[in-house]
Amino acid sequence: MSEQTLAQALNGALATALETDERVVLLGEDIGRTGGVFRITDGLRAKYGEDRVFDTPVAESGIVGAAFGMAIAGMRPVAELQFLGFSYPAYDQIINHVARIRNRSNHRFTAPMVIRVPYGGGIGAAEHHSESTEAIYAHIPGLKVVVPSTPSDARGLLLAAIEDPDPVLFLEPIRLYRAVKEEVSELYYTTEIGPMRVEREGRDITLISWGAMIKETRAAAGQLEEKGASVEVLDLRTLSPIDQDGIVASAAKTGRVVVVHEAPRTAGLGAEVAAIIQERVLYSLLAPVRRVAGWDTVFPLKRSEAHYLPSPDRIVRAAEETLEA
Amino acid sequence: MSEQTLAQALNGALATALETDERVVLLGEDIGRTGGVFRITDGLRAKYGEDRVFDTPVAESGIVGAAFGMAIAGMRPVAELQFLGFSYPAYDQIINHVARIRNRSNHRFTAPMVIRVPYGGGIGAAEHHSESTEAIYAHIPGLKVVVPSTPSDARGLLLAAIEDPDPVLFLEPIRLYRAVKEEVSELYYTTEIGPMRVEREGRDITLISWGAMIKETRAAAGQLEEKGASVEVLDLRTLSPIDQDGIVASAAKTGRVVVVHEAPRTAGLGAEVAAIIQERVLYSLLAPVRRVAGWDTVFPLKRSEAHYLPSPDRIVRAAEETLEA
Amino acid sequence: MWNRPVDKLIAGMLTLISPDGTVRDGLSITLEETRELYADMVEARTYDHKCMAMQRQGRLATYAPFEGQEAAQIGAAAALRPDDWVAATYRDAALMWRAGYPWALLIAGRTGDERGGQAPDGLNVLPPSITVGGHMIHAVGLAWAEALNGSDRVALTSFGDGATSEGDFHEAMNFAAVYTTPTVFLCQNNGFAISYPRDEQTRSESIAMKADAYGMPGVIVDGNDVAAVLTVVGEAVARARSGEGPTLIEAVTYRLGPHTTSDDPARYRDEDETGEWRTRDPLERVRALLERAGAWTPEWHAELEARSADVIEEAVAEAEALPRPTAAEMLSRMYAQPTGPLRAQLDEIGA
Amino acid sequence: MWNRPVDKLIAGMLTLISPDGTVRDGLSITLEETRELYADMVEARTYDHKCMAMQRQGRLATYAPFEGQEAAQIGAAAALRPDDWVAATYRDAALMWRAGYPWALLIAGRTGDERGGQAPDGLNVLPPSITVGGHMIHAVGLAWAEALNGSDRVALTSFGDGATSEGDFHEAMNFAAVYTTPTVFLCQNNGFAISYPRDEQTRSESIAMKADAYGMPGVIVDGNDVAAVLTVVGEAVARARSGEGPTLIEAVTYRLGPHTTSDDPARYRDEDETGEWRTRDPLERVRALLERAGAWTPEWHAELEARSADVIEEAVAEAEALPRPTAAEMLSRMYAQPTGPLRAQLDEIGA
Ligand SMILES: Cc1ncc(C[n+]2csc(CCOP(=O)(O)OP(=O)(O)O)c2C)c(N)n1
Ligand SMILES: Cc1ncc(C[n+]2csc(CCOP(=O)(O)OP(=O)(O)O)c2C)c(N)n1
Ligand SMILES: [Mg+2]
Ligand SMILES: [Mg+2]
Repeated sequence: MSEQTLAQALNGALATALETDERVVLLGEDIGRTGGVFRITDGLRAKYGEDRVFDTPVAESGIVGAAFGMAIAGMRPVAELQFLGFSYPAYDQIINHVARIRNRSNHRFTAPMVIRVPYGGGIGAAEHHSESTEAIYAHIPGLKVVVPSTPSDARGLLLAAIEDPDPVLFLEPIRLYRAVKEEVSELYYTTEIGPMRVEREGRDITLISWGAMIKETRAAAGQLEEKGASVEVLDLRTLSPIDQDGIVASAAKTGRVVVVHEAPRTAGLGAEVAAIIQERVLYSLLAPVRRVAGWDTVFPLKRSEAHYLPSPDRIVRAAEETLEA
Repeated sequence: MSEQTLAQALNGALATALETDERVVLLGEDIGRTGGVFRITDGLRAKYGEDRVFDTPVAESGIVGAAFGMAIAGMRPVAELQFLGFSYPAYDQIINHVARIRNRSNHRFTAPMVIRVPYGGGIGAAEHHSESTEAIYAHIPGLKVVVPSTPSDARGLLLAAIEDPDPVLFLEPIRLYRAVKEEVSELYYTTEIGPMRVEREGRDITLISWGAMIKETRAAAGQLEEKGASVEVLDLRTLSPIDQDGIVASAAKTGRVVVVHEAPRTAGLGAEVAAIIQERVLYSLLAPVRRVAGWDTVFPLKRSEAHYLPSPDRIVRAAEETLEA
Repeated sequence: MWNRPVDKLIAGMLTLISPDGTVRDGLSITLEETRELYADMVEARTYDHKCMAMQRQGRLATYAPFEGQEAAQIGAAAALRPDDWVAATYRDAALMWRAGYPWALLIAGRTGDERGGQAPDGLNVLPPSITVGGHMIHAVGLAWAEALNGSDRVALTSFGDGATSEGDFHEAMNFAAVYTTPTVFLCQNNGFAISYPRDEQTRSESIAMKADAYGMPGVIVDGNDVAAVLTVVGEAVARARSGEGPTLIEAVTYRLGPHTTSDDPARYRDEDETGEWRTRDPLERVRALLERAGAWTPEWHAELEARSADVIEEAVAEAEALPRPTAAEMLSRMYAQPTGPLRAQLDEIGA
Repeated sequence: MWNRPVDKLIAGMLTLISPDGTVRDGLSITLEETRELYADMVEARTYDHKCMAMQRQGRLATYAPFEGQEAAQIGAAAALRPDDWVAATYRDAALMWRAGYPWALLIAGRTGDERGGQAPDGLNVLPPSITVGGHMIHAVGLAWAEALNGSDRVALTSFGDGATSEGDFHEAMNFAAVYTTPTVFLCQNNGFAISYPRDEQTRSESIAMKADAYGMPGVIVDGNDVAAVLTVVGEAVARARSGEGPTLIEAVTYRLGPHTTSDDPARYRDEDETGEWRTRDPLERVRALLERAGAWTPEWHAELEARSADVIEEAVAEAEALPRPTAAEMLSRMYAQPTGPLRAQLDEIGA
């Protein structure tokens, strides 16, 4: 055990994977010499060699497509794309090829690979560097989508993703890379892909979130508890397959739900959460499931970021209205 | 007025646009010499010339990106992509460039362009030829998404899309191209982008759909009416911006809603419809909003198509359960 | 009209067997090998004609015929080892078959059954790519993995002239060269991408010369000459296998039939052009060569055709005997184990 | 270590002013023009240094410096007409400015304000592209539209060596050649894509030679020689303007600073290499030339620096005086008119 940031936990998980499974290789822009823009692969090329950790040309479709070929041939590639906003050139490879090979070959060929991508806003980054388009990936059959928000989940989920027989899009909340610290085991362990994590138990209202928004949600929960509400906080941590039963159980218990995400509200993943809840436990709902989300705009530049990102205040307000309904 | 199929109405709308607005140009794979795989542009190159209707190399990102440049320079390009499954190589251009130029230039540069794409299944087509990934486009701020299901809407919406100062993804339900006929005016008229169309009024239950699924939904409504239910059918026809008020008004009236779409259920646009309804009129709901959709699988090949596509039977069953709830 | 750039290309490209069956310097395959290649091409053509007929009868979904391209496909596949990787397209049934893929599965795929994509165990042939361009980089990844694992397997990817315009072609070529992967890029330049002629597709004089842009060797070969294709692909395979990296091969050929069964070539090309290319038929020149060498008789040919017809009929029967796929199978193919939402949906369909 | 391929390139490329300021055959600009180009480069460098400093003070978001690339950018922009189109990148502030884009707006963009992307009316310079590669095809579409409309405007797109690996580069080059659009492709090969050196990015000897793959002329030029860049881009612009189509230009240069303010070049390159390139400084050689011609004095230089500092300070003040953007503005920028859902959201924020 040692105290680690989320970034350190990811670096450690990659090191462990390289150490324990010789099929594992890493590839991506600048991940070798510099350890990547966020230094998540720092030191790995030096330690595991130039034939395990590859710097690549600036070509996202190529990175994903090449990793896909490697996966079919029996390796366990872990590709990094620099930001979620630069994953779109690879969208065709992901949706039309990576996610489908098992289906179109009737299980004969598979793509056990991971695509790691820093995502989300909050650091005043340049255009395209703050995207949260998880919904467009969670809609793709054949792909799994995972988002850790704690260092220990980061390690466990990343090792699980690398072990997984199917392709996993692994989203890493940029804002949390160095914002959270936690004791993390150095042993090999995995965290199951699928089940959400109950971040905090409560009776009156359920707040559901994932990624960096867990931070705002946690803060809002604190404020609400101070005002006397008993708040349950769920960290979905796997977005696909989504933990329908876990979500529904909590909604049935509290009858009041607020979903929080950074992505634009319309057709965001909050819609799926709301749809599932009303589908399965409509009659337990004491209030509408509310969505506190980004507005239906492009993620703005630094000076407008605060206008866009859900704040603890906005969450508290929505929760209070939900509690009063 | 003349009786026209949806395909003819689209062809006629393009001819009218070429005729009335010299800024209009068409580009896409095989749209010139052959009139496109579905012959929607048939005869237009012969009539309007090789400098208005362009065959292009096989390069979707190039087609959209070039059209985008033309739009910025003041033209009104109408690009065709051959199938929605081949739109993904252009996803980056659409989300990162086409949909954003107004925002990033603060209205100074704009992209008044249309991307026409045949979409949906039901004709036993090859892999990737039956996609319904409208949700991944409806989630993109800055883009509009339109889907006509009748010949007169096809003409009116396409002319509106070409006139629109913002980019429009125009989805054409393959299965309806030649399956419906209707009197269509040859005059220049537009159908407003945004408002849904009430296909049929009713009191007991609302069925919401779009594109080719309108056909199954209509059939289901017929069966339900025969059994004594008064059924309202909404054709969304614009998916982005979605007609929240129209949807909510109908849901408030009937208290029972079934959404029908071809796309996989999870994170499909049905989720957004359900989320909006429960958000705004939860207390009017007499039953959960149900989704009759594709399964969470890749759209299958011919022999399994019937397993996948929502059938009138499935819709009727869901509606009956909703009516009984 | 005649496709001008091809005209020019034909001058510079490698031909070993001329259209009239005369042999040029450098032909190094035996008569017996030539007879086998001929027999393979006859079998492939039988399949192609059968599929066209079946599609017209409504027994197959859309079909993309390869008539005219048999030499390019059979010659290329013949240069491979049985454990090499193949990533080919919707038009490459002959290539895939010669690489070991059963006709029955190819037909099953065309009936609209995902089980057609399930190559026999041990065979490294991917299901055909339906998207244009996306699969070339897969052959780079496959080859790269083999090289990293110290195997000497190579990966061959086949694609059309149209596919070279996709961004993915560029990225695949570049990655292959950057990482010196043992990949063979085989472009069957058949003159058209659906209706769009090669000379509009790109302004470069040849497709082979695009290899320069990646520091990779590019070779142009008469794609209707099975011996020349076998030789050129064989050399590229040998280079790849010995660690010298990728090669781009342009096999100049022609699609005699429509793009697919939904296509009408009269809209974009002249009968004359097609007729001209019929005089360059890849089977005919081998027949002429063999006949001159006393190794071809009408009886043998009839025998080949009869045997091929039987083989294909059997494959059709096998494909059509596949039980109707169930909905549960469809839902169970997405992941190694159905996920939560899929388990719920399996319940919903009562599986 | 020295970036080997560049070494080789330098031998073959056009230089008009040598690093020591001596003039080579073919220099055709006047002394006065040379002085103006020099003044522009001084102003640009002043901006660059100011932005680096401001970023360190937290007044700007990430900044991508162009120090070392002034000649490539100023030379290229100087070849344009005021109404030509420019589609450039995050590193092209000098180019955009010389093409007419106000410093104040460039700075506003870097403070994180979308209003920085709003070019003055009538100026055809797009906001800088932050994605690598995607903007080149826009210059093809822009140029194509102008040609179709019978105007003689051209479109110049600037990008880096790394960008040439993106599929979009390939599609843009191909479209430009296929439709003979008046587009000038300017690659500033500065040796690196972040940490990835040019000689790994692609195995072709030069980037300019990639033009062959599209049947397009490709030219290589000393990117640190403002006169050579002006000449070569000028020729390409003239070709484009007269309907002869696109050109690819590789300007060989070097980024003296970090990739961006978040980058640490020590991780991937040697001080020596950077030092070597400092001897090829684009300003220095022009200074030497002018000095030799008696057209440069320390006083004049000091005057230029002082004037530049004033101009940039003023631009900074203007950018920083922009009122804080409101949430309503953010929501109202997505469409010509806010859509239904956005109107509802505007209500929600109380706008
Ligand atoms: C990404 C993508 N875009 C478009 C299509 C539609 N399409 C199918 S085949 C084809 C032409 C391909 O031409 P070429 O690469 O020359 O191969 P050929 O069919 O001639 O063998 C097109 C455009 C597709 N399948 N995939
Ligand atoms: C599509 C995309 N992928 C990755 C990035 C991240 N990124 C920003 S700059 C850069 C390197 C670009 O190198 P080059 O084209 O040589 O331009 P330079 O920065 O050297 O001017 C990368 C990879 C991006 N902005 N866009
Ligand atoms: Mg072809
Ligand atoms: Mg560079």
